[in-house]
Parts: sequence; structure tokens; C-alpha cells
Amino acid sequence: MSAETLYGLCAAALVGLGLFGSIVDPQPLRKILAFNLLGGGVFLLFGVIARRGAAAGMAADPVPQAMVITGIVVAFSATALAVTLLLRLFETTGQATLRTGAPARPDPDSDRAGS
Amino acid sequence: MPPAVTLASAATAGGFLLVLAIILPAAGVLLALAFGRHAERIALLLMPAGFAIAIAILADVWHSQASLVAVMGGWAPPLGIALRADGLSAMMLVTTALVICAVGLFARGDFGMPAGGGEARAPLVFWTMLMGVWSALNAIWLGRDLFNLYVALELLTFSAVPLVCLDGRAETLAAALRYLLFALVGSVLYLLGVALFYGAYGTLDIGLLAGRVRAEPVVWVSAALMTAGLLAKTALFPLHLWLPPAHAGAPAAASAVLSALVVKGSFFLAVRLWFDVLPGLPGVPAAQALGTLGAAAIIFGSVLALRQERLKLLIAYSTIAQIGYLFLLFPLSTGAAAAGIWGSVAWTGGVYQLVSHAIAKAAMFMAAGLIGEALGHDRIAGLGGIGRALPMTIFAFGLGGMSLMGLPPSGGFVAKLMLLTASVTEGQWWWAVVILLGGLLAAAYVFRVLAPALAGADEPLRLCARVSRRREAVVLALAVGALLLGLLPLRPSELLQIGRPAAPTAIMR
Amino acid sequence: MSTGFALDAGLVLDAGLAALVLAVAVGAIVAGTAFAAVVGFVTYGLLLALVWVRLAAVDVALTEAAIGSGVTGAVLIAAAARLRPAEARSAAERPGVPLRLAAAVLSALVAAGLAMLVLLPSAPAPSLGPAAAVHLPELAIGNPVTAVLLAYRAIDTLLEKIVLLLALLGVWSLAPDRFWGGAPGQPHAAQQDGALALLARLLPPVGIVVGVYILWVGAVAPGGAFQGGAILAAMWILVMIAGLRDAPATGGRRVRLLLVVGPAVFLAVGLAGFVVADGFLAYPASYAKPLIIAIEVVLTLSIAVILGLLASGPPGRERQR
Amino acid sequence: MRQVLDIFTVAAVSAGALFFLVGTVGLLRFPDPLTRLHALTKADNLGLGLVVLGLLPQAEGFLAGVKLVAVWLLAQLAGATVTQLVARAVRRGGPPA
Amino acid sequence: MTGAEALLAVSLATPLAMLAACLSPRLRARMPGLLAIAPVPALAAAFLSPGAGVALPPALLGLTLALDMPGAILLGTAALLWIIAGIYAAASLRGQANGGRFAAWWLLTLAGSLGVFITADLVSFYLVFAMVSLAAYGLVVDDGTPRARRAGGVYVSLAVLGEAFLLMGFVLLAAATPGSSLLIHDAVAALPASPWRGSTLLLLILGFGLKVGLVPGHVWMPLAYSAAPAPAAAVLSGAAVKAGVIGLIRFLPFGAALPDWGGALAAAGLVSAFYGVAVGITQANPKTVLAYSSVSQMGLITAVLGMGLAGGNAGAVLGASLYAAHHILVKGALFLAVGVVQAGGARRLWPVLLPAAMLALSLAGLPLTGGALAKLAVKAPLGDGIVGQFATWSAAGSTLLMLHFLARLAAAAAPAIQGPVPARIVLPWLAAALASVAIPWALFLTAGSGTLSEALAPATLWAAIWPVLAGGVLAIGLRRWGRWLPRLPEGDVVVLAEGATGAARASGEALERADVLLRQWPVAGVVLLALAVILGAAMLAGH
Repeated sequence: MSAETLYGLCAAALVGLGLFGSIVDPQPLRKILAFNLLGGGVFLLFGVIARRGAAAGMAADPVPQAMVITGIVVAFSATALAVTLLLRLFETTGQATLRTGAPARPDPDSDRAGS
Repeated sequence: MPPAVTLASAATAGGFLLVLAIILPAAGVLLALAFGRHAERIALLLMPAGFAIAIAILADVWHSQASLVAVMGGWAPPLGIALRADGLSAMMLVTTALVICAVGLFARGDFGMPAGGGEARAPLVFWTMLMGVWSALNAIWLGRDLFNLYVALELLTFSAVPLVCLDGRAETLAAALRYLLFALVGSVLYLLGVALFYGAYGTLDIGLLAGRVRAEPVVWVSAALMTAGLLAKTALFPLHLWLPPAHAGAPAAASAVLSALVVKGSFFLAVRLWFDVLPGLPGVPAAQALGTLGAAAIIFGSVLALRQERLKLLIAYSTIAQIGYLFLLFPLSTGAAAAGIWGSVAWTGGVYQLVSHAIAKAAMFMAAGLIGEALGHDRIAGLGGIGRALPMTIFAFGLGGMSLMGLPPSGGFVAKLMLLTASVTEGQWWWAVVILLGGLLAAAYVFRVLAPALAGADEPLRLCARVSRRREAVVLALAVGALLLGLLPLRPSELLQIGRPAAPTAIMR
Repeated sequence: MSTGFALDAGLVLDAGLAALVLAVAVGAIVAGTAFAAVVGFVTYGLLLALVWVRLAAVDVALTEAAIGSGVTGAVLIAAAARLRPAEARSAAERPGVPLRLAAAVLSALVAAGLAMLVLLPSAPAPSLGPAAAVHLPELAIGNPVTAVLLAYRAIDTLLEKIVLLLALLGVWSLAPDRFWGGAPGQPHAAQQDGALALLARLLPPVGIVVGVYILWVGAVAPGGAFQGGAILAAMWILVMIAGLRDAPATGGRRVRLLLVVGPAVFLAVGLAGFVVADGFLAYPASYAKPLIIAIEVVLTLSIAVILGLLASGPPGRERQR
Repeated sequence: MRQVLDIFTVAAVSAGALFFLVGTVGLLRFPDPLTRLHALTKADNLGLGLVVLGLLPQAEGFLAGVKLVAVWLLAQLAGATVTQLVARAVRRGGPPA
Repeated sequence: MTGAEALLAVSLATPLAMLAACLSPRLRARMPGLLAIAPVPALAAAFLSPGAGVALPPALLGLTLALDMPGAILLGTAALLWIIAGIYAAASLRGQANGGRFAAWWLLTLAGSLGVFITADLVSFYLVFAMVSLAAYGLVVDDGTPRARRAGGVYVSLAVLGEAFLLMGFVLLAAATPGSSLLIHDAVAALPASPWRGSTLLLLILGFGLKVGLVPGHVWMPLAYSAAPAPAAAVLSGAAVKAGVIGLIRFLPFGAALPDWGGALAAAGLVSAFYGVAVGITQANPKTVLAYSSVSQMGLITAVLGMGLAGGNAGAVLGASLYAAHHILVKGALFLAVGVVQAGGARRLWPVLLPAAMLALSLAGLPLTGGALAKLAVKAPLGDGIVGQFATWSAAGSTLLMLHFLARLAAAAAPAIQGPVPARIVLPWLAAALASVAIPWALFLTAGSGTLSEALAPATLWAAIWPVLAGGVLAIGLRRWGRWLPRLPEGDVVVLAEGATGAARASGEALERADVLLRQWPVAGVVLLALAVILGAAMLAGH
């Protein structure tokens, strides 16, 4: 077994783990965390593919690597936005949950944020 | 390995238009951020230009009867990235421009900058995100590279989420968070598929991939993951958890964009994936599975719409139902049928539904916004007599409803007619039953709104705000557009065939 | 390649690293508290950076350590601390056993599908490496990853900058109206004599040098705008946390210009390509390297400011005029 | 000469590793945060210091040696700061469980 | 485009143009007074344009217009009724606040009602058919009472259901038509050879059957006609309902003999013919009685067409058109009579009742009236067999029902109304009554379906008069023992259907619960992964 295969299997396991965590964990923050973990697994898969594509004197295919860099930045942006949303939700309602019951009832005289 | 650079993607003369279609709104984002107090002006100035570009692309595609191609930086795929406008892209570009411009005109009332000349939160965010949505959508319609499309998809999500919770109420915050998280899981699944495709075939260019894919496990796994991820972003039943609160909670102008356009972005990518990247490969059972979900969405969304007490929730659930129609396209133009003319009838019908629903739904959400503004609430039970107070708005709502029901001569009628025809001629009559039933249910929920609105009020109507005639006119114009769409059924279906497969493999090899 | 039972030291290291990554990941998922989970996640990110080095992706390793683990970790830790009062309540909403079981089985199925594909590699593995290498001399760039990011797939990078900016605006949009344009968060109490303040005084000079070095070296060796920008951002965040410098007002003209200058220059150079080269984002033959470096410099600035502000959260104070 | 240096390297790195081991055991076994910090700093300071010291003769050139020392110094700085911060947090109201 | 062709286009464009003018509030307020103008071009077209055909450019939906003989007969009489009812409506709407709204609905219904007689391609036919079906809703609910709203709800539900059947039927027709022609003529010609002949016919009959009120699709008629104002009820029962008749005429393949389908259609028609009478005599409201009479009469027309289909006899079409033309005018005039009686009260009852009686018995086929001629026209298609026998007996039923109507009309007159009945109301009604006698004679003689001597032959007269006498005897019996009859609610079986809404509501609630469950995050997450796995498995299975 080569190192790439090893890390490839590791990536597959991380993806499974991240999916499980983001579905099952009730806390939104830990869903976000699991999503990042999941993203790590996907990026690792890119890395394995890049390494397998080593050619022309390069230790790895640079194209997937560049994609991972882009992907990491996008994932961070998503995390920052999601965390801020969550914190704001917590400030507004005093709880941090994604649970829903019936569709939200209208409150006719709710005002705009903070105004 | 094939040679790195193929002749396939040589740029066409009009290629710069494709770049501009994406870059112009993106530049709008930058300008709006830099000069916050002028965000509205910047957006409104860019709108005619963007609209003109979309029209120019359409004209160019129609005139040349061939796709427009632009190669970024002169680096041809697979190393570089190309953009391509086929007939379908051109049609989506124009639809997007139309809806965005209408929403822009409509939103001037809601999101004007404060009188003092300073910068305010909601207007800046709204106008900037609107530009972001536009740029992202154009990138999606034109993209030819699966990873580039991933970035566009994320751009779309990131512009759409803040629009949901623009008013900062707790329930819209929760809705936005659910939307964001579910959409993110969807994007990761999509990205996973992208990785697998690259690992197997060494390119992400749609045209090159189409020539290289074979029926093998990697294709099935990645196609399944990508499709599932895109379905999550499209909110196809039963993955609709985020849509009703998000679309119903957002400000009307934002809801219009979200419901009319944003969910279509990921659907469009699913279409690209199945018909352009993997022509014929996903196979009949998978297409039937997607069709089944679509059918379930039609019934489920319509019944739920019928049972809502709030107008905007009703419209949101109707979006779930209407998304269902789109997915009938898959079983009706896959497999044996794909070769025949009827496959393209179903295909055209599906795309027609895409466009007509976009226009009709935007008009309906904006009409609901005006109604809510005038009444101070959007409870359906309290709509009595609103027809007399806002005749243009209710008329617009009714016209949009006609398209949802599939009454002639609306665009929705043509779409459903084509889907029905395809399902009959292919012997898949079960879809026809669902389409008809969906039409009946749509009539019922539209009627539920129109009946009290057109009847007299039990007590004199008390309006809490005056609604500007100009905004009513914008909504009505859009609704009339949805109606008139049915009057030109022949030419667009020819347009949609430009750059269709049969072509790609032949050209690429 | 596996050669019988002959132990390959590198492979042992890889196996250990992979096992460690997995163990830490499991720990982060099952951890008892959110805080512990975040700490686990940061560790996971650092270990992942090591994996990237093992996979000959030093650029990615730098990015992962700086952004994937570093800044993300900071954001998550701060959130975990603030959300602690709600933790017990939301943790009690754990789904029932059947759902958990179903989720576990399906996640495992997806992972198994991926594992199967990993074990059935297509031979020979396709690669764009040769194609990327062929054109490097034209660009006079030594680092192929930089070439991909700023030339071959520059449009991705450009759009992704817009993504970053929109994410930042999205974060800001969550502020109450009255704080619009104000500085993010509460001011951190300055502890002039504190250990943190000491660190914040000693580290940034070093960090800034390293950041600029990484940016500069990106043209020929691992490094580049993201990595450099992330390090600069980290220094800035450290200074803000230590209370030595307050965060700037988000509505300030200078901040706004810094935010957009990178993408704007990128865009402008790209558009100039229509005129001076053959199309959007094309560089004229002999000016490729200086243009790319110029773009990288302004991008680094913008990225540092965007990342720093993203980590600081939405405006939380009224704007002083 | 080369051999002597190699032996020195092996000895110093081994000693460093021992400190890491001891520190880890302490981290796991000690009862409260402050004593755990104590154990950690041993690994940080002495362990890393010995490893760096041991590796110095193996460095390829002067610049690499400087880099190694810089790594140690930075780790010292970070370790000291973080230890201070954690300890203060503990004194103020207890750490996260 | 010749003048005749232009006239066809103008007859459809005039009401639509007036409708567009309604967008202006000022013009809308004046519109009720102008309603009678809208159908005038159509009336002219009926005389001048038979045989003309015109295809408008594709930009206008590829609208194709054509006028054949049955179309011309129905178009002319329907237009006449619309003119008369328009004058009547202008008078009764005078001074009412919502007159403009009523006028808008009226014009839309009018455009559809006349349009169905002249459109020649599938898409435009569907469009105008939907117009007349759906716009009538606005006329039904005009007074805004809960009763009217219920009627409107039932009506529009069934109308939309009918639309759905027709849409599917049209799709099947178009799919079976060789080439890309969408002309009704071509589609119907290809129908006998269509692979989906059975389904197509069934869908068409269901769709048009709902419109003509074939039992049990008749339930909307009593509700809607009794709720609508008199002029609206007149045009709905007289003109609008003929959209279903022209639909059957245009779309059934009379060129091919289909004994099974024709027989079944004839049987369904006869069932309606007798069912309408049987339920009608239990009703108290004169408008409801008239509505059930419509059920019965439309059933008879359907039976005629069914026999025509069974025998491949295209001649049935002309007979059915004549019969329908007579029904347009008579039924319109009778509904207007109800309005006149309500306006005039009991003191001026007899001057109204006598002409009304003549009209009513005309419907039953009293000799020398238009009804006798109508019956004569359909005699041949109905044949001498069992269907013909039943049809003859149905005339006795009609007599019974009409005498019951006259009794209820007299009883409904309010005693307290003072003052003269406005001439604006009486004159249109009298015109309608007159037309209902004169027009059938004119048509009978010009359309060449019979001669004067034939119509006045003693055998013919006797054949027409004995069912009326038998009906009279039955009516005496009804008067005597009528109180023993059960009082059926308006719309009879609709009550059962409304009972079934409970079940629908329960299933809706179940879906709502499913929605709440599916929108739980973990459930949605599991579903997402399951979908990915299923799609993967399905793709695997596809190869």
C-alpha cells in the first residue's frame, strides 16, 4: 500500500465522519465544525489525486493543489459567516438550535433589526 | 493522455461579452463596497448595461446559430478555463437580467439609501448582494469548468444567505443559518464529485469530460454525490427543509430573486451534469428516481401550499411544487428517448418551465410584498377587498398564477403542454397524471388567494401604507411578461437547441 | 509501492500520521464539550498540515495551517466560549437512536464508496502537471501552484476574492442598524503588562517579515498571497486581541479601499488583457511575472484585511465620527 | 569528528524525546490544570531545546541552524505566553472542563 | 384578408378590446352601458362569414379562425342572446357600484363564449374555452353572498377539472396528428387511427361532459345559475354552456362510426335528460328548476350527438346545432323572465307569465313553436329505436318540468312591489321571446333541414303534441301529490362530494405532519445521504 492510498482511505473516513457529525450533532457550532472536518477530508482527497498525478519532474499535480487552496479559503468564509449567524441567533433568542416545529407564525408588528 | 491544448475551445469573437456578463456585476460589488453610499446608484446604473450584454449575447448566439466561447487568459482547457454560451445559457442570461432589473426597479422603494446621504446597512447589503447573485448566476449559466462552477455556486450561496436575514428577525436568522449549513453540505458533496472526476479523467472541462467519461464506478459515485448535493441546494422535495422559512421570511424583493433565480442555479448545474457532462450515462432508473422526487414535490408542495395561512409561505411552498416540474425533465429526456425529437420536446418544456416560473414567481413574490406592505400583514384570511385597493397588483398575481396553473397563453402552459406531450408520446403517462393534478392543485391555491382578494371586504379595508403606482407597474409588467412568454413558443425552442449535444462529442474529438 | 514485508520508514510515518488524524477527528466529533471539540479540530488542522507536507503540497500545508486551522480555529474557539450558556440545552436535542444509526450507516456507505474508488485507481493517473510545467517559462514563474492560481485558473481566484468580500459583507450585515459602519466587536481590554501584550509586541515584527517573505517567495517556491495574507492577518488579530490596537471602523474609507484594492487591481489587469494581450486575464508576454507579483502584493493586503475583519465579527459599536 | 557529532545528536534528541514523554505522561496523569501546565512546559522548553540542540550539528549550513534556533525561540515565546494565559484563566474562574 | 375573414377576427377582438379599455377606471365605470355592442360584430359575422377561414400570424399564438355552418348557427344565436342580455344587464346594473367589475367579467366570458365557435386550432380553442369557463366564475359570485361563493367554488373546481381533462385530451390529439398541424380538423381526422383513441375520447367526453352538465358532472349548474344575477344566468345557461356542445361537435370523429362510444354517450345523455327532470321537479326556486331543465336539455343534445357518433352520421351535427340554437334563445329568455317577474312583482304577473308559458312549452316541443322544429331536426339522428323512444318521452318530462317551473315562477313573484317595470328590462325580454320563435323557423327553412310542409304535416304535429299532453297529465299529478316528493338540495349529489372534503383535509394534515418531520435537520441529512446512495445504486443498476 502506498502513502497516497493510505491518505486516500483516511480522506474517505474523514468524509464519512464529517457527514455523520454534521447530521447527528444537535449543536449548530459542532455542525459547522463537522463541516470543516468534512471539508478537510475532501481537500485531502484532492491532495491524494494531486500526488498521484506527479509528473514532469513535479512532485505533484499543481492544479488540484491550487483548487484546495481556493477551497480552504471558501470554507473559511463559510465558517465565519455561519458562526456569525449563529452568534447573532443566540444573541437574539438566547438559544442556539436549528430545531423547528411548525412554520413560523407571522408577527405583524415586528420591526427591523435594531432600528 | 490527449494533448493538453485542444482546438475545441478556440474563443469566438463575441467571447468578451461572456466575460463582461460575469465581471460587470462583480465590479459592481467592488464599487458598492468601496463607495457604500452610492450602492443603489451603482447597481441601477449597471442594470441596463447588464441587460444589454445579455441581449447582445442572445442576439449573437441566435444570429450565428452557434455557441459563443471565451477562453480565460488564453489558457485553453483542460489547463485553463473556458466560458461558453449555448442557446440555453443565452436564454437564462436574459431571464436573469430581466428579473434582476425588475427587482431592482421594485426595490428602489424598499432599499433606498437614507436621505442624509450616508450609508445604511440594509440598502448597501441588498444592492451589493443583488450584484453578487447576478454575477454568480451568470457565471453558472456560462461556466464550462466544474470547479469554476463550484466557486460560482458558493458565490451564489454567499450572496443569497444575507438576503434571507436582511431584517434581522430571529426566525429569519434561523432560516438563514439552516439554509447556509444545508447548502454547504450540498456544496461539499458537489466538490467531492469534482475531485473524483478530476482524479479519473484529469480535466474538469465539461466538453472534454463528455468525451472521456465511461460507464464505470467513479462516474456513478461522483454523479450521485454531485446530484445529491445539487438537489440539496435546489430544495427538491424531500430536501426542502430550508426553503419555506427562508423564502417566506426574506424581504419581498429578495424572495423574488431567491425563488425565481437562486434555486435554479443548482438545478441548472444538475442539468448540465446529466446532459452535457454525462450524456446518457446516468441511465433510466436514476432518471426515474429523480422524476419520482419531482412528482412527489409537485403533489406535496401544492397540497402544503393549499394549507398555508400566510401568503408568502403559500408562494414558497408553490415554489417547491414548481421545482418538481423541472425534474420531470430527467426521466422524459433520458435513455432511449434522448435520441428522438421527443426527448428535446421534454427538454425544451423543462427549460420553458424554468424560465416561465422564474418570471411568474418573481412577479408573485413582489405582488405579495406590496400586499403585505399595504395591509401590514400577509394572512390570506385577511385579504378581503384588497383587489379593489391594489387592482394592478392583484391582477399581476393572477397572471402569475395563470402561469403556475398552466393556463394559456402563459409560458407555464407551453411548458406543461410540452412535458405532457413528451410523457404521452413516450408512454410514461404517469407523469402526465401528476402534471394535471399539479395544475388542479395550483388552481386551487391560486384561487384561495384570488377569491377573497376579489370579493368585497367584510369590513372596510384599512391600509397602513400607500403603495407606489410605479412599483405596482413593475410587478404587472413582469407578470405580463410571464403571460406573453407563451406567445412565442416556437423560436425559443429552436434557440435552446443551439449548442445542444450531438454536438459536443463530435466537436471535442 | 508495497514491497512485501519490508518496512518503509516513510510509510510507517504516514500510517501513524493518518491514524493520528483519524483519532483526533473522531475525538473532535465525539468530544464532550464544544470547546474540547474545537481544540480537537485545531489539532486536526495542524496534523492535516503535516499530511499536506507528506503529500508534497507545501503551499497547501501553509494555507491549511494558517487559515484552515489557525484563523478558523480562532473563530470557532471564540464562538464556543460565547455559546457555552446554550450548549447544554441544544446538546439535549440529540436525535434518536434509529436516526443516528441510519446516519452512521449511510455515512459509512459514502465513505466506503470513496474508499473503493481510492483502491481502484485509474492507471496511469491523469495529471495536468506536464501541461502546467510547459507554460511555466512563459510566465517566468517558478512555483506551479502560483501559476495555476494567478494564470491558468485566475478566474477562480478572482471570483473567490468576491466570495471572501461577500462573506465579509454578510457578516457585517448581521450587525444591528445603529452599529453600521462602526468597529467590530467590543474593544479588548488592553493589558499593557500582560503576557499577551508582550507576545503581541514581539511576534508581529517577526510575523510581518515572514508573511512578506512567504508572499515574495511564492513566485518561485511554496508561498503566495493567501499564505502571506493569512500570516499578516494573524499578526493583526493578535494585536487586536491583546488590545494594543483597536479594530478599525468598518465604514472607514481607508478600510473599504484596502478591502477592494486587491480584487480591483486583479480585475483591472484582467480587463487590460483584452487590450494588451489576447483576452481577459491574459498577461502580455514579457510582463507576466511583474504583473503577477504586483497582483499578489495588493491581494495580500486585501486578504489580510478581509481575514482579520472576518475573524473580528460584525460591527458591535456605534461609529465615531 | 563526524561520528562524535552524530553520537551527540542521538543522545540529545533521545534526551529531548524523553522529556516529551515525561511531559506527556504528566499531562495525562496530573490532577489539575496548573500541574499539567507544569508538565507541558517541561516538554516545550527542555524537550524541544534538546532536540534543536541535537539537530544543530546536522544542519546544512549556518542559515539552517539559525532557523532551527528561531523555531525554538518562537516556541518558547508562544509557550510562555499561552501558559501564562491559561494559568490566569484558571485563577479567574476555572478552565473549560 | 377578405372582409368576411376580417369580420371573424374583429368579432373576437371587439370584446377583448373593450376588456382592455376596462383597465382605465373611467372607461370601466361606463362599460356596463356598452355591453350590448360587444357581440355585434359576431352577429354580423354569423351572417356574412360562414365558410371563411383565417390564420393569424404566429406572433398571435398562430390563432386560426374558421366558421362552418354549425358554428355560424350557434355563433349567431349566441351573439343575439348576448346582445339582448347585454341591454338587460345595462339596465339592471344602472347605479350599482361594482358594475365595472361585472362588465369586465362579462366581456371576458363573452369573448370566450363566442370564440369557441370560431377558433379552428387546438391551442386557441383551449384558450377561449378556458376563458369562457373560468371567467364565468366572476359572474356567478357577483353578489358576493356566501351562497354565491359556494356556488362559485363548486363551479370553478369542476371547470378547472374539465380543463385538465381537455388539456390531456388535446395533448393526445396533437400527439397523434401526423405532421405539426394543430388544426382541430386535422387532429380529429387522425383520431380514429390514433393509438390512444380510447383515452382521447374518454378525456374529451369527460371534459366537455362537465361543461354541458352530463350527470354527475351537472352539480355546478343548479348552484351557479341560481346564484348568478338574471342576465348572467341567461347568458351562462343559454350561450356559455354551448361551448361544451360545440366542443363535442368539433372534436368527436363523426366521420367514423364508433357504435360503442356513440352508444355510451347517447345513454349518458339520456340519463341526464331524465335525471334533470326527476330532480328538477323537487326544486322550489324557479332558477334552479330552469338549471335542471338545462341539465335535461343538454343531455338530449348529447344523446343526439352520441347517436351521430354511433352511426357515423355527420348529419346529427346540424340537428344538434339547431336544437342548441333554440335552447340558447329559449333558456335565455326564460331566465330573463325570472328577472322580470322579480322586478315586477305579483301585480303584473300575467302579462309576463303568458309569454313565459309559451316559451316554456316551446322547450317541450309544442307544435308551431321553435321547439317543435328543433325536435324535428333531431328526430332523424335519434332514429326510431329505443333512443328515439326515450327522447320522445323526455319531451313529456320537459313539459312536466316546465309546468312546474311556471308554477314556481308565479309563486316566486313578490306581492309588495309597486311601480311600473322599466321598459329597458321588459323590451329585451320580449325580444328574446320573439327571437326564440322566429329564429328557429328561419334556420329550419334556410339551413335546409326540412320543409314547411313537412313541419306542418299532421303526423308531425301529432308526434309533437302528444308528449306535451302526457306531460300535462303528469303535471296535474305532480300538483296533486307533489308534496310527497323529497326536497333535494340544490346540486343534489354535490352534497355527498362536499362530505368527502373531510377525508381530503385529513390527508392534507398528514402531509403537513410529514412536512414538519422532513424539515427536521437530522431527518433531512439522512434523506440527503440516502438519496446519494440511491442515485448511485440506480446508476449502477442502469448498466
